[in-house]
Amino acid sequence: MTAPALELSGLRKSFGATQIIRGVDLAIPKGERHAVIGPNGAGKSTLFHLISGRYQPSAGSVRLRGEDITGMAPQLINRRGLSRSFQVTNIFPRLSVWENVRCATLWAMGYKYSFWRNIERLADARQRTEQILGEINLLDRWKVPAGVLTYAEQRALEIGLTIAGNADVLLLDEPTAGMSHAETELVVALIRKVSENRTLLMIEHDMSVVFGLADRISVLVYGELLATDTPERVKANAAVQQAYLGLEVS
Amino acid sequence: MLEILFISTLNGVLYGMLLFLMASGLTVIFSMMGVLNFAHASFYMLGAFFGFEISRRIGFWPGLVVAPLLVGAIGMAIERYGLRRVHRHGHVAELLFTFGLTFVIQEGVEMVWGKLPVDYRVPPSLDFPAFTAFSTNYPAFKMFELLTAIAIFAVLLLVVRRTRIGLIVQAALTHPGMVGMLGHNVDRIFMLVFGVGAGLAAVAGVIAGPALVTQSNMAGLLGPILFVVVVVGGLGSLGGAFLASLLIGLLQTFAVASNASLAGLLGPLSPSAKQQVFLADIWNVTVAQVAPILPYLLLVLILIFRPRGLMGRRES
Amino acid sequence: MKNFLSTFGVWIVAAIVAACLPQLFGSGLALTSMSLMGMMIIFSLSYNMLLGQTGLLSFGHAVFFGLGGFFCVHAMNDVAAGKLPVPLIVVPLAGAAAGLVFGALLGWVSTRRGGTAFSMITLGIGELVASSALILRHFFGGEEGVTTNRTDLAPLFGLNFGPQLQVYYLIAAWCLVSVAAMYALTRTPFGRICNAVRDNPERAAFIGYDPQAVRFLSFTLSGLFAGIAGALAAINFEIMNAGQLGAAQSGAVILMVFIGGVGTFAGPIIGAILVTYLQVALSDVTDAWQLYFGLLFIGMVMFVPEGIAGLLLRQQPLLRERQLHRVVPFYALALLAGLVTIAGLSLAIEMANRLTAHAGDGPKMAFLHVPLNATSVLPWAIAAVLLVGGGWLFLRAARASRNAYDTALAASLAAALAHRSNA
Amino acid sequence: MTKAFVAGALALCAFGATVVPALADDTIKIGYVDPLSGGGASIGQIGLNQLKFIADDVNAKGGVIGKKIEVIGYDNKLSPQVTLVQVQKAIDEGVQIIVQGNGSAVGAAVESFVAKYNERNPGKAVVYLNYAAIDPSLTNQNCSYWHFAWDANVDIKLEALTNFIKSKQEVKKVYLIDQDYSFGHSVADTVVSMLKEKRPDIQIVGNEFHPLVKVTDFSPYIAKIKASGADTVVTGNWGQDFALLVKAAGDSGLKVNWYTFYAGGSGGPTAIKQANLPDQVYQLVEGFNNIDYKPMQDVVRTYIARYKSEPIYYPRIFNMTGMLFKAIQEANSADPAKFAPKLEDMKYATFASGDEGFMRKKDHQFFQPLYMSVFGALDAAKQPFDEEGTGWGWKPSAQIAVKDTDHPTTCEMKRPN
Repeated sequence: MTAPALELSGLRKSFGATQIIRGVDLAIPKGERHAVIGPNGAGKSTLFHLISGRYQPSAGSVRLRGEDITGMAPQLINRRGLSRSFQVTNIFPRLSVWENVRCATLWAMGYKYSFWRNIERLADARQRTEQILGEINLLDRWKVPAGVLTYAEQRALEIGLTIAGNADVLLLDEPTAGMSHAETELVVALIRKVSENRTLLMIEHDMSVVFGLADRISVLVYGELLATDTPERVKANAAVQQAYLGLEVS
Repeated sequence: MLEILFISTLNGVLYGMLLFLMASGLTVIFSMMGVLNFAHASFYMLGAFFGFEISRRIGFWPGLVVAPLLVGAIGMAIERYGLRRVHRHGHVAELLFTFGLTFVIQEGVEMVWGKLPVDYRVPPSLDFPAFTAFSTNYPAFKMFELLTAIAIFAVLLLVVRRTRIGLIVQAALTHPGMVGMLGHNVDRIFMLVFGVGAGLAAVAGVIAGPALVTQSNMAGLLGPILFVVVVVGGLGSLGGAFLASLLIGLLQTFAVASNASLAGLLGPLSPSAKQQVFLADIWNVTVAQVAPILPYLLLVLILIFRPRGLMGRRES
Repeated sequence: MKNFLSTFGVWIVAAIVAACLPQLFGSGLALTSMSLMGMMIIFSLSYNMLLGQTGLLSFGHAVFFGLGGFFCVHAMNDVAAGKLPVPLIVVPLAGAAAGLVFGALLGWVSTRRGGTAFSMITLGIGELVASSALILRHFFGGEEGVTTNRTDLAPLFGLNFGPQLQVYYLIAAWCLVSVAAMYALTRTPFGRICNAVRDNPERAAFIGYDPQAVRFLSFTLSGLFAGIAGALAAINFEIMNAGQLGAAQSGAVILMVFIGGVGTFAGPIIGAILVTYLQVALSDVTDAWQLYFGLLFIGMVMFVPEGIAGLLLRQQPLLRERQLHRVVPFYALALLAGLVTIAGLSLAIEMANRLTAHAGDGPKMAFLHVPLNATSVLPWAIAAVLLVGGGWLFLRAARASRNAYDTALAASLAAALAHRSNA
Repeated sequence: MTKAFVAGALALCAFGATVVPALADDTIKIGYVDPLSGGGASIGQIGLNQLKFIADDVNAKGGVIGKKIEVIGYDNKLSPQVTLVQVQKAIDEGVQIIVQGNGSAVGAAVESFVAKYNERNPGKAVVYLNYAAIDPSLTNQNCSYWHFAWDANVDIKLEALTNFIKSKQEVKKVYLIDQDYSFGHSVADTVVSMLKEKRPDIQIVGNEFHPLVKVTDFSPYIAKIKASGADTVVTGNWGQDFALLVKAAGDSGLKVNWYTFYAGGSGGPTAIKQANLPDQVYQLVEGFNNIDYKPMQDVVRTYIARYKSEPIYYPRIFNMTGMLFKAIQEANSADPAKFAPKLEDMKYATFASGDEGFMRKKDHQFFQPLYMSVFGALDAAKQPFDEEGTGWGWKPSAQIAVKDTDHPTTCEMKRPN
């Protein structure tokens, strides 16, 4: 049997005396679209930070396709094929849209720190950049500095940066947050398209998005996984309803 | 042995407090506005010259009050009409603005007071030895310096910890932006902070002027030692700056007292002088010789191994 | 052919201009100044690799300039002493190597962090190296520094590089090569990633790049070019001393880069030329030049923070859409008013200077060759009127220029849109 | 209103452009290359003032060989590199006599530049007159035909100093404290070796170096001097490093004799007075105001009356210009190639006392009587000049005859054919 694409075991994180993540076990098989839901402050973003290397776990381990990546630096994890987006837009504001995406393609294309190649002559990077700009619908904005894009455009660029490196495990942190209904639909279609043949782990608040996209759903409450199951069963799970609805109402 | 220990400690503390006196204003500005104020030493110099001018007309004590107020007012004016404009272009621009200011202030001082040192004297009321230890005199003026430094530290600490303004400023330290949203006039706070910082520099100038040399190049000669104090202490920490001043004072004083060198330490292992003619210099340097540059070494080491500084709460 | 020209045309033109300059400015001073500008162009571009490209504010960049120079001087002396057949023209490689090695060494220490921590580490390292240079007297030659004689090296094609003209060509050649190399570097994957790290180091890590490694590489390469600049200084002056790696030199390069403009490749070049010119010329006109320098600098930071190159760049869309005529009269007016203000200001400064710093020379003086008496009221009144009137006019003209610029820009954008829809 | 003034300003500019400064061939241009701005200017400006003072005086009397003397200041910001640019500028403007003094680094740069320039540009000789750079290398291994030095170099000064100490039996324990750079090291090394030879009974109880202008608090150094039991301190310190050193000594009550070279530099007298160390600080100089020699004192009075705010001057600049003008007259030419030979071996009655000195041909070093002076309260009748308004002044302690300043040179001078 092949190892899961992503496997968390006994993952914990505390800041001082406060425990934010209290022992998370989760295995995501290759090719699955997996959503993490949960109330505000449940620790969803912290969980992403632990997986992607932004924070060091206090205990437990993270495995990527069976390889232990616990506590590795973000760039090392990224080079192993795990890419993530951010809840708060995190792009290169003074670079043009084109350069933003192209930069994100470079490492995976093998250009690394190359300081002897003319970047304009790298046909493969150009094609890949064009393709991604097409996918995220920003082709006609390629010249504009990323800092002056509209919010929705920046969110699209954020996804573009995440997928540009061709990682096979994608972590998307609230990709549709703050978007109008129409914009959300576009993004969902985009996510559906880019996550084909990839493993996707996403945090999402919009339940229609979650139930429309996810193969399985995990519910994170107070740093613990309450349930991990198919959308239908999670919907029916009493504990989830209790915790979730209780919190939502109060 | 005891004598060296005692005298070195005492000298170290005195020097450390002089450093804190000079650096306190810089700490205040650096911590609260994030501005690397290169003109700090220039305000210090202005303080010394204003103090000199007032002390020879009216007296030292009025100078100690009036000169810092004047320099503080100049500082506020500079913040209001210059620095504030530059603020939105970022910290590099602010820093370069203060850098340009140093030229202007120096040239201005040269025009008014000339380029030669002025005869800025210790006030007669403090011109006597306070006590004698191991047949070395300790002048009363140095004790006054020490007490002023401690008083400034205490007052600043009280203001920051106990008053409303202090609380706002402290909040601005960790959550800049938030304070503005809460309806406080951040502009006015910054202007005040810059004025206070400049005024503190002037206090140091008024007091250090008679003890050191009051001359139009005194700002330049001070060098970046005060930045060392602020960074080693930790950004945003008055206590850290205080501690760093003491540490640097003691480090330097004890280093001067030592005659150790690599050659002396390793003795027979030394490479033959002929073989290693370039290394010979390193080999024979004594700790005392390099004492005044040790703070810079400390700065580099601290930033590598503990970038928060001694007592800082966040990375600079 | 067209492709070739569009790639190399600029460089060919630059080479021709550099070759012809001595025909226009042939005096000894002009040649020395242009040589100085050549090395400073390399130095400030190398600094902009840090500040402009990678977002690293270093306070100790002169360390590499100085070390490059010292290694070059020693290399020259060794080559001359050993009668080695190494021509002078390749000796700057010694400086480059020194800059590279020390860039790597000190970069390893200082680039672990960006931001203020980096700045402060470079400040500390700068002080340490400058102080050590006085202590390590054998290598750095103590206070006098190390001297050399460039004509002692083997001549190349009959050139012994004694005359300043030959040195100028040597420096110009190295300058062109270095500028081209640094320009090429901005157009590589590494160059782009430097920009990414400047904008957002954290995000750079999440696209696979180690920000620390990027900073380190940038620092090291920038050390290499600073080393070349220092080596050229050593060849030009035939002397190297500890002052060259001190804070003054580090400060000068920050000024050049900032005045020229951090955001563009051409900015540091403009800054290097302008500041070097001012350094050479201003002290002849007035000995209060530091005051003017400080005021110029404050003015630049306050009113033109994007630097001269940035200011020019802003006119580009107007130029392209032929809207420049809308703003030029306002610019001319502002310039005129500015000059009047400066005249008033400097008249006041010079008279004050005469009465204070030069009291021994008496109150009779000349300003712009006009004789006057600094103690009489009239020149002071004129100065005040020029200053206040010019200043008032300047502020108005500046505001009008800004408005005119905005309208013209809007017009250009509209024109550009119209072109596109037509096409 | 504004328009009128704009027009006025324009008219002024236009007027200025038409008045081209009259270029006259009948002047002898002296290019003074020293710091005229920034920190170093406090000393650089004094030399320029003095040269202008001398030039005005000479011009009033009709100039030299019928030509007026024109002194042009070039600001070198105390940097050797800037100096070379300024020397180039001066040469472009027709200067063939370069005067420089402050900083041995600058001196070395000028000396080597002028030598190379003359070699590479035959027929346009430029001469470098050095009034203050005293590193021995300038007149030893790096000596040049085109360089003349009027200040006694470090070796000569120390020869004189140790000859003076030789006779002072009360000196038993000597402490050396110097700035950590080549000048400081020359002072320390030479004093140690010369004393060993001349007064082997003297103990060197300390030999300290501290970084150049980096020390703010000298108390720890004073504590060390005190602990060593020294009765005499020899220091080459100047500027702030000297002032802070004696102030710290005064504060802690250290009672020793100080032998110095630059205590009289700007700020030094003020510091000694503030430290209250009367008759304890000695300075080795080639002349000072209170030497009882009327011609010198008359000139000094006129000078001080003109430069009230900076009444300091260098006697050696009077020697230098006096000898320069004499050489020009003897050669009847202002061309350095012609008058330089006249300077060699020239004998000259020194400005400070009228006693004779000479320019040694072998290394172009001027030898002159030196004086040990001591700083303290003055005898108003005989000693009219105080320093920096302190009420104290330099008083004679001893004259060191020319023969006691003799020091051999290793110079092997390349002479033009």
